[in-house]
This record gives sequence, structure tokens and C-alpha cells, in this order.
Amino acid sequence: MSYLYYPGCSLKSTGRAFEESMLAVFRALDIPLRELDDWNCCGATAYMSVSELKAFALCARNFALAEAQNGDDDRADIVVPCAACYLGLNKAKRYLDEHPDIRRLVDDALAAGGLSYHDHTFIRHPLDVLVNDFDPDKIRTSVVRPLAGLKVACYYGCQIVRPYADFDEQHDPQTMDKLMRLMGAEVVDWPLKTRCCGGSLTGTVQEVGQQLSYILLREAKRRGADVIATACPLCQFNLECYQKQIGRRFGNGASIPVAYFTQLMGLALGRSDRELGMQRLFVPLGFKPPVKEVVGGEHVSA
Amino acid sequence: MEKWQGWRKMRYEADLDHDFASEIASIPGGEQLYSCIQCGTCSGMCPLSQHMDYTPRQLIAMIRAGLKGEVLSSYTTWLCASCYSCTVECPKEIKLTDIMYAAKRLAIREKVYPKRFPIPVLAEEFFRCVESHGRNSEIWVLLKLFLRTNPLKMFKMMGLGFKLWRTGRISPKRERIERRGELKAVLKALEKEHMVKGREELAGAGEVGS
Amino acid sequence: MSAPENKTNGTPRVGVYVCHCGINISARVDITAAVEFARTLPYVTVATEYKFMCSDPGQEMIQEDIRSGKIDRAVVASCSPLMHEATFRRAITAGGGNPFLFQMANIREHVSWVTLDKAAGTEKAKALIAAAVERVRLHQPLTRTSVPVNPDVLIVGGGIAGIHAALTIADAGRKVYLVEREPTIGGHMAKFDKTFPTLDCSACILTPKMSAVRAHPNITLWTYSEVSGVDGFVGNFKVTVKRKPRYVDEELCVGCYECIDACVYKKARVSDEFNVGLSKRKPIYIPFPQATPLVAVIDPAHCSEIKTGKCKKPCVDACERGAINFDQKDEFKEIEVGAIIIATGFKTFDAARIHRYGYGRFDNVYTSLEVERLVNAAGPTGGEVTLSNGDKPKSVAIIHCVGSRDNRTNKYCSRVCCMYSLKLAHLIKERTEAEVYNFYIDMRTPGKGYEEFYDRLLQDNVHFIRGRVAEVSDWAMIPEEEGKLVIRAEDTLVGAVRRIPVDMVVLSVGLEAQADADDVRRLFNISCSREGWYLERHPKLAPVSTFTDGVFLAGACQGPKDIPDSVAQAGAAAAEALILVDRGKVELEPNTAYVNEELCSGCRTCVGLCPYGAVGFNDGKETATVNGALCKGCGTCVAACPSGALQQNLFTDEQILNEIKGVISYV
Amino acid sequence: MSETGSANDTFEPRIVAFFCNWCTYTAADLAGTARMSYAPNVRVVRIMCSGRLDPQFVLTALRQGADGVLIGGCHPGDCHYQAGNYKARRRFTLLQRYLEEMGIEPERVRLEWIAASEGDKVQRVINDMTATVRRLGPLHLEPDIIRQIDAMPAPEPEPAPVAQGGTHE
Repeated sequence: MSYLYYPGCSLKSTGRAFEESMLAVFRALDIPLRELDDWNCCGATAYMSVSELKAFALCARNFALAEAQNGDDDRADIVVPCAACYLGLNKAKRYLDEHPDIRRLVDDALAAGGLSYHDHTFIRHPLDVLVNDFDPDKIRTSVVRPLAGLKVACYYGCQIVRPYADFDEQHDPQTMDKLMRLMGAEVVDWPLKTRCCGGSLTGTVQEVGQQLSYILLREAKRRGADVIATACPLCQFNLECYQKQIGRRFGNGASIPVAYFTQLMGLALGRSDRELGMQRLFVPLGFKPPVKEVVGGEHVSA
Repeated sequence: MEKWQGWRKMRYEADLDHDFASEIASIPGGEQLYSCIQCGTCSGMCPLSQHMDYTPRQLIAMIRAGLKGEVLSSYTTWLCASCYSCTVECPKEIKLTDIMYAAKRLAIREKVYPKRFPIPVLAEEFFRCVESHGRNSEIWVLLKLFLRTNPLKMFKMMGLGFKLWRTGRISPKRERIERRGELKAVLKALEKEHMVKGREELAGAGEVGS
Repeated sequence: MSAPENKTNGTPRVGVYVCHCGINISARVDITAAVEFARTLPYVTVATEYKFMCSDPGQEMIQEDIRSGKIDRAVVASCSPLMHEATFRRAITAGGGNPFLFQMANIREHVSWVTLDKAAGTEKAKALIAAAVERVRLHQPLTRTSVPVNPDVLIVGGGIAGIHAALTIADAGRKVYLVEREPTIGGHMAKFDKTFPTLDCSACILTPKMSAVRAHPNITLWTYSEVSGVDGFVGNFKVTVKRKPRYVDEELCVGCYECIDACVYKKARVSDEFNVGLSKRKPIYIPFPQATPLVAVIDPAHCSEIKTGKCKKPCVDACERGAINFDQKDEFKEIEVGAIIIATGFKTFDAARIHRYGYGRFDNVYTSLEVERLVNAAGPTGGEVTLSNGDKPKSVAIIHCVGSRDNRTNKYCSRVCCMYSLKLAHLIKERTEAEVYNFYIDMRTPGKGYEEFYDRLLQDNVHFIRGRVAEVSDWAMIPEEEGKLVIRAEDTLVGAVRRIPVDMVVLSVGLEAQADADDVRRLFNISCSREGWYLERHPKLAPVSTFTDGVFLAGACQGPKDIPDSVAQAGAAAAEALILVDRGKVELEPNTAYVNEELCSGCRTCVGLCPYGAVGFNDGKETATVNGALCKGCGTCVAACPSGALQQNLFTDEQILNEIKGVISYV
Repeated sequence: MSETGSANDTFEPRIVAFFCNWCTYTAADLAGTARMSYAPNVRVVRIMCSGRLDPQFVLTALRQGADGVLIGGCHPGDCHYQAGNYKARRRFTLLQRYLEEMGIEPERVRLEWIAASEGDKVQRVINDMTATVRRLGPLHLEPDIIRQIDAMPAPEPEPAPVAQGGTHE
């Protein structure tokens, strides 16, 4: 099975390390992935506050492109790492499906651009693909440097599991936990897995947004986590990049490494720090997984 | 505590907008509005309600009562981070997040959102950027945002900006798609005056007040 | 086809009576137009209207027209025949006519209540009236046959409803079979400590009734038993009851507990159903000290003798009366009864389904039923309300509507939770002096003395917060919350979200239909509502009857109910059953099948079809035969008859074909 | 045949329904008490059990001018008379073949299981059926088809039944 890859704007800038590490992980597991040609913004949150209809059209264009690029395959699976994009595209797909009025307008609009959408597109999050499409043993056997002794707080954020929790349990999601355990890490039990990190408020109304991030950081530390694993560029940015300001605002006890779950997986799969964009982290992970076995140079090229 | 400014809490029927509720209920996702039992689950779930001028539950009550002015000029909708906690837990399956969006769109269209409040401004800038380039370039959007709301903030953020630049997480380069003409054509087709004949009656779909 | 020569004297004279039903019908049907139309129909000699045809004056109109010879048969266009057919048939009989020369046109349930446009409603009403007229003119005068009623009554379920119904009927001198699935009767009420709003001790009012059941000469009590088969019909049901083996002889056991003390399992290890898992019992046990019958029972899933066959069986030696008997097998009892009362009760909502309330994740989150046992002096803690670590709670939150009023679980209000939550609030405060917080959506206290009880709690300064709890969590925002369960909810009356740290959380779970409600429904051939509650024949006028004659409902199996309502309904069901059995006979609807021997080709197509064996074959005459006593009037054989020799009274081919013609060819 | 496909918005189809007394007829009553409004095009004939449905009833309805026929019975396993609805289903399948031979669109005749509690299903099915038949347009039976139907063995004039069950005076 081959997948198309929709980066979304953030994975090309603040979330670059997510893109780098996810591609590395997919390479390590030989999962073919092709970037969607000329993809456009998903019309998430901010855009949708101005025009929902156009937001849907933006998504629909991506669907049309995907189906075109996929040729006559009966389904185009788009892997969407960014939570906001994942939700935006998913929502558009559903609304186009459930509201014929919207569908008609959007179809007309696509036609105006010489495009068409045939409901063959499926929106998949990397967590979904890695856990539900692949044999865990195959992944386990690819682990060359188990994350032994690393305590991870798995943070899913909101928009991956809500409101469309179709690939994981909504209140207590498990896919990332599974992956982290497969990597040999220890998953700490914490109740804030899906609590909001503040979203774009951390930048706009900082005193409000950053407090939400603070709650997460502090609780993760309390539960004895060494690192918070995230699955969303905005969550990662909020939880990591504002730690200084958060410390100043709400007192310390809030400094903890925040990495993408794909970065942690990459480490276990023996990819190099550079390949995984570790150097882009503000708060260094400060953990080196011990080598499990002697492996060919191309594995531990770090 | 705000000091008393001689306001009156009395609401005369004549002051209320009795079509407001049905206007909101008519948007996709607004269907369930009328079944609200005011249980407050939404407000309790909401991680931001503590910072809102009206809790989500109150907002629903105000929409149904027709307090259009207060709803559209409130901070509540803009503080919604769309985490969908309310939507998934509402016992009556009211899609509050979608209703918040609907209110935001109305507020922007009618230019009644709180002035100099960064969130709606961000929304507008983000929208413009994507309209013309097909993608979002964070740095430019943020620049515009600070200029329009609080230029001083820019200096506050410089340290962070520098660090992001050093770690290669932002660049001044404009992100844009190849076939911008194609995208423009698509988006234009959704503006009423350019709509395919006979579609005007659908123009309401997915848009409040458009 | 041409109208046949009619067998009543002269040509049929049809009277059509259109009912306004207040404005229920007239709002959507132009009554005058309908009457005018009826006048134009063949054989119609009288067509008129009235506000309420079912009222005495309305019925009198029909009777008068019969007496004066204006009509010999009638069509009433009003509500559903399931509602008033019996009423009007009686009226016609009283007027000297034959009750079966009558047909109803359902222009309320099927027209005025479901049609928005009055013009369209009027047209549809006309069509239905035409159909009724076309049909009724072919009706034959019929007489009912009646069959004797077996005077005994079966009651399924030994909760308070079943117990009360059993005692009522038994006291009236009728024989009752009371069948209970559990080893003891008593149901949920036996688990409660106090009852609202009077706070009288549940056991004190229930256990006397339980022993009365045991002692009553007219009651045969079969616990640990289930109905496995039901056959027959009103007045003459044949029921099979499966008695599960208790491995203890009910006649010999005196409930002395010796066997239990002697059991090889010195420590009790099995989760105790009666204490909803809050305590342990042994494989051989007596559910609780007032269990009725007070007889030990062995749970085969855990008894080592039954599992391995290698037990020393000290229980056997311990029993002086030799009551223990491992050879017991399922025993099937065949009984015949005239009436059946179903009182199978409810189950409570599974709190674990609502993840955010933490049931099963946090030690000190309990369901209301568990707390009923905790506050019960005879319960696992002897009436002490304690936390998992044995301490007394200093603060307790009671969350209402758990699983109720929620589209994702149960849409309905469970009706008893507000009151029992108030009761528990009172008892908890009484036992622990803790701060008690009630979180409610709407406080529902309709009932005698209920609002007064609420007021009393308000006086007791129990806290009431109007808001549905969003989450029960274990992470602290401030030092005061450390190590506590934190309730997050909007105080909707203040308009602010509150975080309240508590030691203990009580989930007021709603009521649900029994898990096997659907199987039981099939067994007794009755209907369920969407939610699985048994469907009463009419929500107002036949609240304890079902669509199956002779089968009645009592208690919460029909919908959430508190004890007073369950008992009242049980009394009503008992009365209905008594009316039936005391009448001594049931008149059968004469809609049975019959054979026209001249036409019967003897093809035997019909013979195999009848599920009741009513259709036989006369080898001498080479024709099919129908035993009217066995025939239930489904008409399946009639539809199958290739030669039209089989017909069904009230549903002959002609009558139906005429009805079809009438419903389609006039309007 | 009939003007298939020709979407006909002004055409008001007339549909005859045969509802069994215990489930579907009761459900229709429930829809009434719950005030669930639906299309006025369906007119109900009550039979005790869907097992009583003689295929001839359906043909006669169409012959008499109905544009469609709806049959409602208890869900499989719920029949008040144990198995009448299974018999109905068997006859319905045969009938469907016969209708096709006669060139009558099968959608015009529909069998639905509707339980006593499913008032909302009555509403849904009736609206849906009305829309379907409206789309199909009025039913026109060719003369030879009409001859076929009329040729079917019509029951003889009612004879006096033997005195069993219900007896005649």
C-alpha cells in the first residue's frame, strides 16, 4: 500500500523536525510515501473563522489533486501529520459527504478550476497508519536502539481524536502509547493526553494560552516523565518554545523536553539525530538510547 | 471589578433579534441548537471558559434569546481554541465548536468583533495570506498581526524569533503554491456574484449571513 | 365484483358517523365535507357527525338509528379501532344490532394527527370512509364463542412489584405461581437501606411481605427459576418453567449456615452479587439473612466438587438433614395459567461507559447502588460509609443523571435518581457529617412529600450545584486539591466553572431495561419500546395491559418507576388479572377461519401452514377442516387456499377486496 | 407500462398499504399519537397478520388504480402468530417476479418489517415510498395485463360458513 503525504504549512517551517523525523521513520520501515504535488493550505481554524465554504473548497482541491495524482487507484490515502490539517481535511470530507448543498457549491467551484473530487480520498494520521496498517512485530524487529529507561508522556492533543476519533479511543487514546512501548520506552500514566495545549492562543493571548501549556508541562513532570511526545506541530511548538516565558509567568517546574513521537521512534530505529531534526529542539532531549546490537554503519550513521 | 457604568440589565423583546437563533441553527452543525438543556457540560469541559466573558452555555442561551449584539461582540467565540471537548461531550449532540465558528464569521462579516483583539485580526491576515498564496507563511502573518494590534509585542517576540530562525524553524521566504490561478478560480466561484446560475439559493450553505 | 345478496334481512343499510374528536380530527379534516361524501356512497342510509362519538350521546345516536330501523350496520370514522372498536361494538349490541356489522375508519391516528394539509387530510379521510362502507356492507352477523379461563396466575419476577401482585391475587383466593430468576425474592428493594421520602427502613417494610409470600397457601414460589416456554392464549396459557439446580434440597434445608461454615473454602473469595461486589461470599451461600426462601445455594462456577469432583465435601457432612444433593439437574415444570403478570424489573446503567467520571479508574468513585449497600446496616461495612482506605469521607459529590438524558447513552430521564440522590445525600451526611455536593441538571421531585424532602435537604445545608459534571479527575491545580478527586462543573446558576475537591464520588446511575428484555419479550409475545421497556397497550387507558390479551405488566419493566408507583401498578395488574380469571371465560374474537367444503379441492396446501394445528383434513370427505377453538385468526391458511374455499370471518377475501376497491376507487 | 424516471413533482400517487394488526398498524397508531406528520398518499387496510396477504389483494389494488402497494408486518421472529410474516415474505418474493414479468417496476410494491414501537419508521417508510412512486409516475397497466389480473380466480360469492369459531346467527 502506498501513501500520499500532505505536509501542511507548519511542517515546512516551525514543524520541520516533524517532517524530517516522520519521513525518516517511514523510510526506516520502508513505507512508500509521495508528497502531494502543489498541495494548498487546509483552511484550518483561523481561515475557517472567516469562510467555512472556502475552507471546504481548499480541502476539496487537495482531495482532487490527491485523486488525480493517485491515477485510477480506487482510494487515495493521504497521510496528514499536522493535527489541525488532519481535522480540517477530515471535517471537510465529512461535510461534503453529509451536506449536499455544500457539496454542489464546492463541486461547481472545483469545476471552475478544472478539478473534480470523487470521494476516493481518505485522511490518515501517521499514528493511524503505523498502528493500524502495519504488523507491530515488523516494527518491533526494526528497533535497533530500544528507548530503555526513557519515561514518555504521550500527548495526543485535541484535534487528532476529537471530534472524529475514528482510529483511536477518544477519551483514552492508545496508538502512541503502543508505539512508544514497541520502541522500548516506558509510558507514564497521565490524564491530560487530549487536553488542549492552548492552540494559537499561546501566541495571540499569551497569558491565557500559555497557562494551558503550563498545566500540561507541570503535570507531565509530576507524573515523572522525562519527555513529552507530541503528534502535532502546534502542540510541540507551544509546549517547547514558550517554556522560558511560561516559567517566567507561572513559576518553574515547567521545563521538560518535548519531542515528536516520530523523533523518538527514529532514535529507536537507529536513525541519526540530524536525520530526525533533533538539533532543532530548544530543550535537548538529553537521552541516548544504548545500542542493542552491532549494526551496519548506514543504521547508526549518527 | 468593573465599576458601575449605569448599564441596564432589562431586556425588552423589542431589543432582541428573534431571527438570530434560526440563523445560527440553519448552519451545518447548528441543527441541534434548540435542544440545549443548559446543563453546562460544555462550559465544564472547556479549558478556556474560565477566561471567557460568557461561558459557552450562556452563549447558547443568549443566541436562543436573540442577544445578537452581545454574542457577536463577545470574547467567548474568539477564545475558543476549537479543541472540540464541548462538541464531543454535549448530551444533546450540539456542535458548539461549529456554532462558535458561525458566530465568528458573522462577527467578522459585520465587523463587530472586539477591536484590537489579536485573534480575529490573525484570522483575517491568515485568510488574506492563503487567498493570495495558497499557503500560510507564519512569519509574515505574525508581522501583520503585531503591526495591527500591538507593535511593541514584536520586540518581545524577537528573542523567540531569532531562536526559531537559528534552528531553521522559520524563514522569511514566502510559501506559495504553483497553480495559484487555479486556486483563485476555485475560491472565486464561491463568491455569490460569481456563483454558477441557480446556485444562489444555496449560498447560505456553510456560511452564516453570506 | 358484484355485491352479493346480503344475508341480513333486505339490503344493507349503513350508517356513517364522523367524529370531530373535539378538534383532534376536525382541525385537519373537513367533517361536513366528509359527511356529505358519505351520503353519496352506496347503501348509506344515514350519514352524520358528532363532537365525541365515543361519548354516551354519540353512542346513543347509533343505537337510536338501529332501533328505528334506519340502519342495520354502522361505520364510525374516528380514532383507531385498537382504541374504541370494543366501545362501539358494545353500543351496537345495546342498540339491538349485531356487534360485527360494524367497521371503523381510523381518521385520527392515520389522518388528522399525521397530515398537515387539511385538504389532503379530508381526501384521505373520505377514502378510508368509502373503504369502511364498501367493506361493512358485506359483513355477516357473527356470535362470539367463549372458552373457559384457567383460574391460576403466573407472575414473573419476585421484586416488590411481583411480590405485591402475588399477595394481592393470592389473598383474593386465586392460585399464584411466582417465578424468580435469583435464589431469593426481594429484587432491588431488598438491597436498599431506607426508602424516600419517608426514610422508613426498606427491609422493615419488605421482609414481612417476603415471608408472607413464602407462607401463603395460594402461592407456589419458584426461585432460581426461569420461564423457558410459553404456549396457548388468553385464559389458557401453557408455561414451562426451568428450575435451575441449587444442589441443596429446598424442602430439607433450614438455612442454618452449617454447610457454609464447613465449606473447604475457609475464606470467602467469590464476589457477592447481593452486595454488588463490595464483599465476598463462598461457593455455597445464602444471599442475605432475610433471603426468601432461606435456603443455601451452590454456585457451580466456583464449587470445587462441581468443577473437579474431587472435593472432600465437608458441607455434606455438616448438614444434619442431608439437604445437599450434587445430583440435582435442571427440572422443567409444566403449568397452565389463565393470566400472566410480567414484573421483571430493571438493571442499573453501567457507569464505566462514561470514562470521564472515572468509575473503575478511581477507587473512591462509587455507583449509587454500591452506596445503597454501604449505608445499609446489613451491608458489607455495617452501615459505615468509608473510603477504600477505611477513612470516613470529609466531602462527597453526588452526580445526577449518569447515563440519563444523554443522546449518547439513554435519552430518557430515569425518574428516580433525583429522589434517591437526595436520600443518599441525607444518609451520607447523617453517617459521616461530610460536606455533600449534589450536581444536577434539573431537580425533579414530583410526588407526594418529595418536594418537601428536597426542602428538608436544603435546610440540612447540603450543597446543590446546578450543572452537569464535566469531569472527575485526579490532577491538582492548587495545593488544596492534592490527593483528592476533583470535580469540574459549571455552576450554571452562578455562570462560573468550579473545581471542587472531594474524597468520594457517587454516580447516580439511571435505570435500564434488563439485558434479556428482548428474549423475554419474544417469549411472551409482547412489544418493547426503543429503549427495551415493555410496551403497554395504551399509555393512559391501558397502562398495565399489553397487546397480548392475558399478559399484564407491573413495575419497572414497563419504564423507570419508584417503589410507590411499582406497587400501585402491581395492584392494578393484579386487579386486571383477577377480572380475567374471575370472569371465568373469555369471549374470542370470531375472526376464525372456516372451510367451504363445496369449493375445497382437498389439495392440503393449508394443512401444514397452521402453527396451532387448527387446520386438519377429513379423509372421508377429502376436505380440509378448521378447529375454531384452536384457530387464532391470522388468516395465513386463507391466503394460501388456491380455490378460495378457506375464508376468515371478518376478513373474507370479498370483504378485503371490497375494502381495497373502496379505499382507492372513490377518491 | 409507466413513465419511468420522469420526475413528476405535481403527481400525487395513491398507495394502498396492508398493515398487520399487531406490529405495523400499531406503529402507525403510535406515529399518530406522536404527531409524526407524513405524506397523505398512503391508505391503510388492516389485516390481522401479514400472512393473510393474498397476492391477489396487491394486484387488485394496482388494478383498481393504486400506483403502489406497501406491505407491513412484524420483524422476523416477532410475528404475533409465530411465522405468518415468513409466509408473507415468501409470497412477496414470488409476487415480485410476477410483477416484473408484467412489466411493473418492483419498487412499486414494497415489504417492510415495522415493530409496534417504530412509529418513526412508519413515517420514514411512507415518505420514502411516496417519493419513490412519485418519481416512477402514475402506473399505467396495458389492457392485456388488466385482462390477466381480471382472469385470476375471483372468490365465489360468500357461502354460508360452517358453524365454527365465529358462527352466523
